[in-house]
Amino acid sequence: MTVNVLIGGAAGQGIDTAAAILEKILKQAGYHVFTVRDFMSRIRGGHNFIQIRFGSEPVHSHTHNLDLILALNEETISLHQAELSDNGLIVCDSTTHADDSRLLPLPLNEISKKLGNPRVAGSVAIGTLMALFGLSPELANPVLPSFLNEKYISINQKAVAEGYKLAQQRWSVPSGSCQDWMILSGNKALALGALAAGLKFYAAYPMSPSTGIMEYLAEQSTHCGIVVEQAEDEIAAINMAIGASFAGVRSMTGTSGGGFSLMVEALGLAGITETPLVVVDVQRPGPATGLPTRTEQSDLKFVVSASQGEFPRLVIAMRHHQDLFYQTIRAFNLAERYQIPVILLSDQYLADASATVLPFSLDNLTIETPVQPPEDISDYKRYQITESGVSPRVIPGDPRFLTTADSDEHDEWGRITESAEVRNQMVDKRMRKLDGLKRELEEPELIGDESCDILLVGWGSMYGPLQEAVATLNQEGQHHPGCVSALVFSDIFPLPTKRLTHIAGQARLIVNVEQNATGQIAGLIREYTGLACGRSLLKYDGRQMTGEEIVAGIRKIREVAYE
Amino acid sequence: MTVNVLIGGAAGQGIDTAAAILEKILKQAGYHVFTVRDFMSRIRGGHNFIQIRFGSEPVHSHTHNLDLILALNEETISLHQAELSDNGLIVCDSTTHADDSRLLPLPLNEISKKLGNPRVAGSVAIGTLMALFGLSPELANPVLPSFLNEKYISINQKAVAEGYKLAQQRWSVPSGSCQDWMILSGNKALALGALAAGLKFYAAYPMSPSTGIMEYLAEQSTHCGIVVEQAEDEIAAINMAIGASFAGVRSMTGTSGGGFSLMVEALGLAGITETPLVVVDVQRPGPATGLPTRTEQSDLKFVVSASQGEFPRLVIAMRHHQDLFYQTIRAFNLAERYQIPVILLSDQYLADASATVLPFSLDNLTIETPVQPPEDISDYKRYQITESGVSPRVIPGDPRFLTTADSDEHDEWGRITESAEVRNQMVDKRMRKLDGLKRELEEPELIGDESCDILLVGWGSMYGPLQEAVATLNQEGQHHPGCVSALVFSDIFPLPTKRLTHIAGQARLIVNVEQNATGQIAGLIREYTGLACGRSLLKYDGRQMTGEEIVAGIRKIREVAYE
Amino acid sequence: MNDHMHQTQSFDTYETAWCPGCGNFSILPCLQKALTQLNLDPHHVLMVAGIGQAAKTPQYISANGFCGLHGRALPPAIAAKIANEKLTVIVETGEGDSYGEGGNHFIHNIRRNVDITHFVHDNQIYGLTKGQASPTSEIGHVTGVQTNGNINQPLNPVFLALAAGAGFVARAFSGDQKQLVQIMMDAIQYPGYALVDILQPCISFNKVNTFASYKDRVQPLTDSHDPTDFSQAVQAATQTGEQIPTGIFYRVEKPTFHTRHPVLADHSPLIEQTCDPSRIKDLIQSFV
Amino acid sequence: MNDHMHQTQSFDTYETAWCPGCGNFSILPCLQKALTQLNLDPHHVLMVAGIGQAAKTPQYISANGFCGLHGRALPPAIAAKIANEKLTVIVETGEGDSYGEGGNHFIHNIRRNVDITHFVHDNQIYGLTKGQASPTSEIGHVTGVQTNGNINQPLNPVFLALAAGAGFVARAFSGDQKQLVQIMMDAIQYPGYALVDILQPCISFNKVNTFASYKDRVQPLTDSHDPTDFSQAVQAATQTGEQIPTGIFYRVEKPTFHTRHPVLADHSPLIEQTCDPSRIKDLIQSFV
Ligand SMILES: Cc1ncc(C[n+]2csc(CCOP(=O)(O)OP(=O)(O)O)c2C)c(N)n1
Ligand SMILES: Cc1ncc(C[n+]2csc(CCOP(=O)(O)OP(=O)(O)O)c2C)c(N)n1
Ligand code: SF4
Ligand code: SF4
Ligand SMILES: [Mg+2]
Ligand SMILES: [Mg+2]
Repeated sequence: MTVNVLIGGAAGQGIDTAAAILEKILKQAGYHVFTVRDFMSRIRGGHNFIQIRFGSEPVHSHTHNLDLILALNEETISLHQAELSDNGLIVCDSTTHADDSRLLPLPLNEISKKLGNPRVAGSVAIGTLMALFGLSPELANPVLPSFLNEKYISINQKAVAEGYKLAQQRWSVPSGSCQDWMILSGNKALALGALAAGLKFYAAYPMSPSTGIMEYLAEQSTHCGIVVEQAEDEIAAINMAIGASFAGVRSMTGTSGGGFSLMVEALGLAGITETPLVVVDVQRPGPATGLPTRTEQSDLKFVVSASQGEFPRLVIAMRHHQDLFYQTIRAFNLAERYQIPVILLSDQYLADASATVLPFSLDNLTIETPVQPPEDISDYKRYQITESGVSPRVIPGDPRFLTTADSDEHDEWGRITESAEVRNQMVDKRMRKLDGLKRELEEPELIGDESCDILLVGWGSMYGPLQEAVATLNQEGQHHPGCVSALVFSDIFPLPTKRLTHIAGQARLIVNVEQNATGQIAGLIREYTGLACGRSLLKYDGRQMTGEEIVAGIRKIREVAYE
Repeated sequence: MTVNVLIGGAAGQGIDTAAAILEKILKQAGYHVFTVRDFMSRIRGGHNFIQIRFGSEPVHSHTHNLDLILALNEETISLHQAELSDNGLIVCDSTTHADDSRLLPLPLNEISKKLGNPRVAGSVAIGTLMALFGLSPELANPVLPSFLNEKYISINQKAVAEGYKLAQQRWSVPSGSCQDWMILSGNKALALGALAAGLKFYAAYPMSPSTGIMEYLAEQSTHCGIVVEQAEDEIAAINMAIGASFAGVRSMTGTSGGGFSLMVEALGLAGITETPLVVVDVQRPGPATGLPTRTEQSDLKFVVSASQGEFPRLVIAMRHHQDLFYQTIRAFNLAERYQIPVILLSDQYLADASATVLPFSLDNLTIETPVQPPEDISDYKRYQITESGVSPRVIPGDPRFLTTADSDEHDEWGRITESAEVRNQMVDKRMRKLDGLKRELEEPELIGDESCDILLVGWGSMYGPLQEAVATLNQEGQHHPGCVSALVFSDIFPLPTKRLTHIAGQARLIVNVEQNATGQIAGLIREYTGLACGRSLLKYDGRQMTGEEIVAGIRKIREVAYE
Repeated sequence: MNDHMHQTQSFDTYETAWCPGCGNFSILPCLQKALTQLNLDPHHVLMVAGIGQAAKTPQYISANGFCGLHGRALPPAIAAKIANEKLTVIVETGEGDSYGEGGNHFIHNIRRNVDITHFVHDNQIYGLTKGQASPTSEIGHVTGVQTNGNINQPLNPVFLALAAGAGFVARAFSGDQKQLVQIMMDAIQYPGYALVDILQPCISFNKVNTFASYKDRVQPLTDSHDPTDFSQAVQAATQTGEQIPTGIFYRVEKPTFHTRHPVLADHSPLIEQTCDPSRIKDLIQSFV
Repeated sequence: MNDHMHQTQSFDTYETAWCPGCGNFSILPCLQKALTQLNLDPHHVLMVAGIGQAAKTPQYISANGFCGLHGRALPPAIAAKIANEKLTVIVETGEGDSYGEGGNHFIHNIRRNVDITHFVHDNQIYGLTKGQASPTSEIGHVTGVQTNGNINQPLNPVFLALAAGAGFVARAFSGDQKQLVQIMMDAIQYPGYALVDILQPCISFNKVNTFASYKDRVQPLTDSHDPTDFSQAVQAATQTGEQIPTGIFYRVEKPTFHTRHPVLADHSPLIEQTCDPSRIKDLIQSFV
């Protein structure tokens, strides 16, 4: 059982802090939590909302079936009351006008004014919600200090306590066991992964929804001894990251699609100079500026073939908060092992979503270092032709050898060449790195059974909704006609095809489920396996598909296919 | 019968002018001519060469089987003598040292010094070549003035006359009928197409091998009343072109892959603002700086999916000089008709190659103008939802209506929106333009018979070599096992699939023939038709495949397949 | 209700998405006033911007508008003016847009001197992306990214424009509307590229450069300032200390792009010129 | 034959692809001399460039080298210095690269003041692409693209650098090797971003700014020039007319990026710092 809470208000009303406090309290109470954020591209006003869903079992995504609405303005009610279950509640201030029998008007503002600060109304409401969920009021005390300026802590504690008195327990949700888990946003999980991987240099230009990565890294700059530099533009950002990596420190840049567009040329620079590089694209709807604060998965085809010419690259799509941490670490190691650019595809949905996860483990953490030339050689070749395609990488400053990189085609020593023969050798050498890379690709995760009638394929953040959808669809039993499984890709380019072709061989229909308009993974699958997705479920309005939407879509497809 | 002449020397020795004069003389003599240029990325020194091939029948591409070498330095001989036919000739200065029985040492330098200018040695050699080919010496007189500064004309005329005396006729090639045809480079053919299409504004940043387009347009700037502006970078270039187009004049930008990389973001700007735009990418080998003065076809996949988000675009690959003119005109009209960006893919091979073509015709030339809103409407919607997806386009300055464009998602009036409903409508509207566009795609040209055993597929500049290869391969007869046809795409994205699937259905094997390392069109074909290319002929050393290389490759494949 | 910007009769303004109290609210009516007082027709005005809070201005006034990419306001603006010189082209956008992402276009379009006007809402912060340092943020300014304080020297846009060769360079303050309207009118009327850097408080993210701090420090240039004297302009531009001079630092006429360009000077606007097909035929013939 | 740049003992130079007679040939040995006289180790020197004729310099001298993208020399250069301050980082590239395509990095890296040296071979033309106008080409300069003569005002790099806040700004001439070596040494030793704009004849494509025309006009700054006086620097930089002053226009120390950065100041080079895993564990714990 999960409970789904929506907190809505105008930008600037502080719903973000209220949500951050509440989700942490819920986690401290042991619940699994998944929070999604829906912001407008403005600083004040407009309508923003946050949905916090919690329960005793893992929660993978959001849903539109609301149990409780905390409305900081009237618009929140009119926009969302239709999604509220019949026995749901709308918590709002007593002055709120709304025609809904589920309204629970409370003196939130009055209390906060009495306490001496009208801005603590949110905390009053948090107290009320805690009461409604039957949580112990003490749970708030250790949480508040992490989100509030010291001087405001005690007044907010009082506010919570006052709010607690306003209501009685209404829901009783069995507790989970997440007290000792983490709760954090996707952007922070990724940033943490980079730090764990030994990141030393991050250059970026602010761009929603990627800025959170830069902000978190900057916050930890002195704690971890890393340099975070705001570049004058994204071209500078990626070229800086390449320069730092060339000079021997782990480096990364991050942006959204528009900034990635400006990084395209330098991606090829990393390719031809064989400089390890990690680039994050936190996707949002395009084209161009598009919908800056919303979500989409429409950069896949773009990033797999971005930049002139041909060179190996790895693209990893982030499915959930675990990926955001562990795949980021892996990205740094693969970038180093193959001396290639690795692109991490995240999106606004994941970036701004917070989730409860088991504390990240550093136990199996290894950090690869550049392959070195043999000790005894005298003639060091940075771009030595090797069977693996990977050549020794000496860092400038090494007293044994000098090292030269060039964006022009070059010979084994890194000197410019126009020789057709050397050109062939160099292209082949670089491309050979794909052989090794392909061998260590991770196959997509299977949700459901290997044998299924309908195989859903998705990638990245579609993981959570697909997880929910498969569970619902197979309530009717896995092994009846029209039963469903899903494959969700994280390693996505080069496309790992083994598990897909194996399972697809037995399925009657493949349906790609994507947050874009053209069905991009279906195209990749067709190209690299010949398999055709017979149907698609696509969404591109900037709002992430829910499990229920997938369920409804698949039921319709099933009706037609199995009528 | 064709004769194949190579002129070689160091950069700065003037082989370019000599070749330009010679090819024009040959055309004036009635021959079909095809000239290719092989330059190093340096201004002086190194080794450059030009190959002029001519004959009585149309010549579509180059070949490595040389009949005559004009060597302005010794390196030319050592590098190319192996390609010279046994009864070929090496024309060189008397002082040249080389061990080759085919040497024809002549006092080129001595004569030019005697004439008073050591730089006319090339013209002396031209005279000699004219004699060897049995051309009338008068043919040079009308040609020289177009390539030389007035004060040097007469001395060069004398030089040609002197050179003429040095040799006797050796080849007798039946004449063609090209006296009244044009001979021009690919870059100029494209520029001419743009001018014919009504180009008014061209912004670009110099980049080999695209600079010739800008230079020719600049040269004609006052003649045709157009503005050619050198931008500070490629980002500025494309954003200028978009601004000019928005303001109502036909505009274009051009570059090579590296510059295109910087234009990627603005491609999406044209997409979402629905501003007509023509962008030329004259391809060269990548990644990054790569081989700046050489050829490749490795930007196809890049340009078909460049830029974040999704929007319709058209990609046209240039097959030959006719395409460079007529497809450019068509590109402007389709850009206007669908209000989309159109990308023209050329490459260094075509850009620098000169060819004889029938004079371009302006007879069927139409120039589309923006669709206008109905006269009687009062509420003008720039982005009106229409069935075709195309909306009326008013130009700023129109006293009836104001017009607003935004890179953010917008409503029918061009105002920023975050509405999910409007977002869906707008994506759908834009994407609907593809329906119309797809209906007017041109199918690939078929070389050979519809029924074939082996179907070669190529695109763009692979046309000439494929034309030659199919002719040679089918000398053995079209209808025997292993007979070959070729499909060569010009409209390439969206991929026209009708003719391909029709012919492929009957072929035993499809072989993609491309100037790149990864077989890019094979990927597109697989994705959009499911057809797999069983074999590939790929080259990526910066030098264009010849017909013979294709023939050899196909023969090998045939041996294996039909042993 | 006409909320769709089809008002071709007058420069109406529309509902904005700015924060209540933002300095942008003072600038928009000044623009409206300047345009109205200059008797321009809305349909002959093209407002161009990149992306940012200030860059939304073209969405809020009834004129033609083009909001392009972040940092890329100037290239389409000058190209539109080249295409059709009858348009009054005004770029109105943020300082991050103009000097940060768009810095290269800034210096090179000063070189071109196309007759456009460039109003920069300089709030010394990235507003729309929630408060990172901008090219004009002061040393030590703490933000969510500059967590230990900005360590990069701020640009001085007025001085930079002078050094790059601009013929009209001014600074204004959103809080002095009278001066701002006048400078805006002068800038629009100036034949060539005109820069007005407008100090604009961002109440949401810039707690350092507040309305009060500007108000206390801005100081209009006195009558003794001779805007045709380059060295006076440089001196005023490099003035450091408590006072921030405002006004027109420099104004001299220089040949514009249009007057220097053989196809544009003394000709009808490019959009009205047509190339006779016979000229194309000549070119075709030249290759025969 | 050691043609592979593994000479870690001395700054050897290699065969070039430049045109015989090119001004670049005078600059390369000056660089070699400056590096040698400064007693630097080749393996501690990193030469960085973009793309162009001048940008091939790192290919021609035995040191570490990074030739990146056209216009993008500065970003990797400053990042390499941030990564490892033990490296002497020298950017050596063309003026098209530095001020044209790379103009935005130019002004913003002056703001950062990372301790690198920037030598610009300023031949007032795009050499490698065969002779188009560059940001410093003069008005009226006719080229294959500027067929009616360049109409965009040239940039004055020295003045621009001063206006953007550079602490070391110099101009030199490839034909005055003695002065050039000395300026190069001073620039490399200057703690912070140092710009040297080096006038360099391009014999193949620039027939306007020839060796002779430079030779006649360059004029070393006299001893009376005080390089710590900003207004003198501005005055020298804006000097118009027949003479082109050369020398160090301005030299004052300013806090560098490294001295201002909490992670870099008074610490070992970034590349030698390691983050204890316990610190990551702390962060993980902070989310529990
Ligand atoms: C290529 C690209 N990079 C980054 C962004 C994100 N972005 C939007 S506005 C902005 C900064 C705005 O600052 P400024 O120009 O000063 O305007 P303000 O909001 O302060 O008025 C940024 C970084 C973007 N839209 N596109
Ligand atoms: C993105 C990109 N645009 C354009 C080019 C082509 N290009 C190479 S060098 C160059 C200009 C070089 O001029 P400059 O920097 O002054 O160097 P020079 O050759 O004069 O020494 C250009 C435009 C390129 N390599 N990459
Ligand atoms: S964020 Fe700042 S600049 Fe933007 S609208 Fe709000 S106050 Fe104004
Ligand atoms: S083109 Fe000019 S700059 Fe380049 S090498 Fe030749 S002379 Fe030197
Ligand atoms: Mg700002
Ligand atoms: Mg130059």
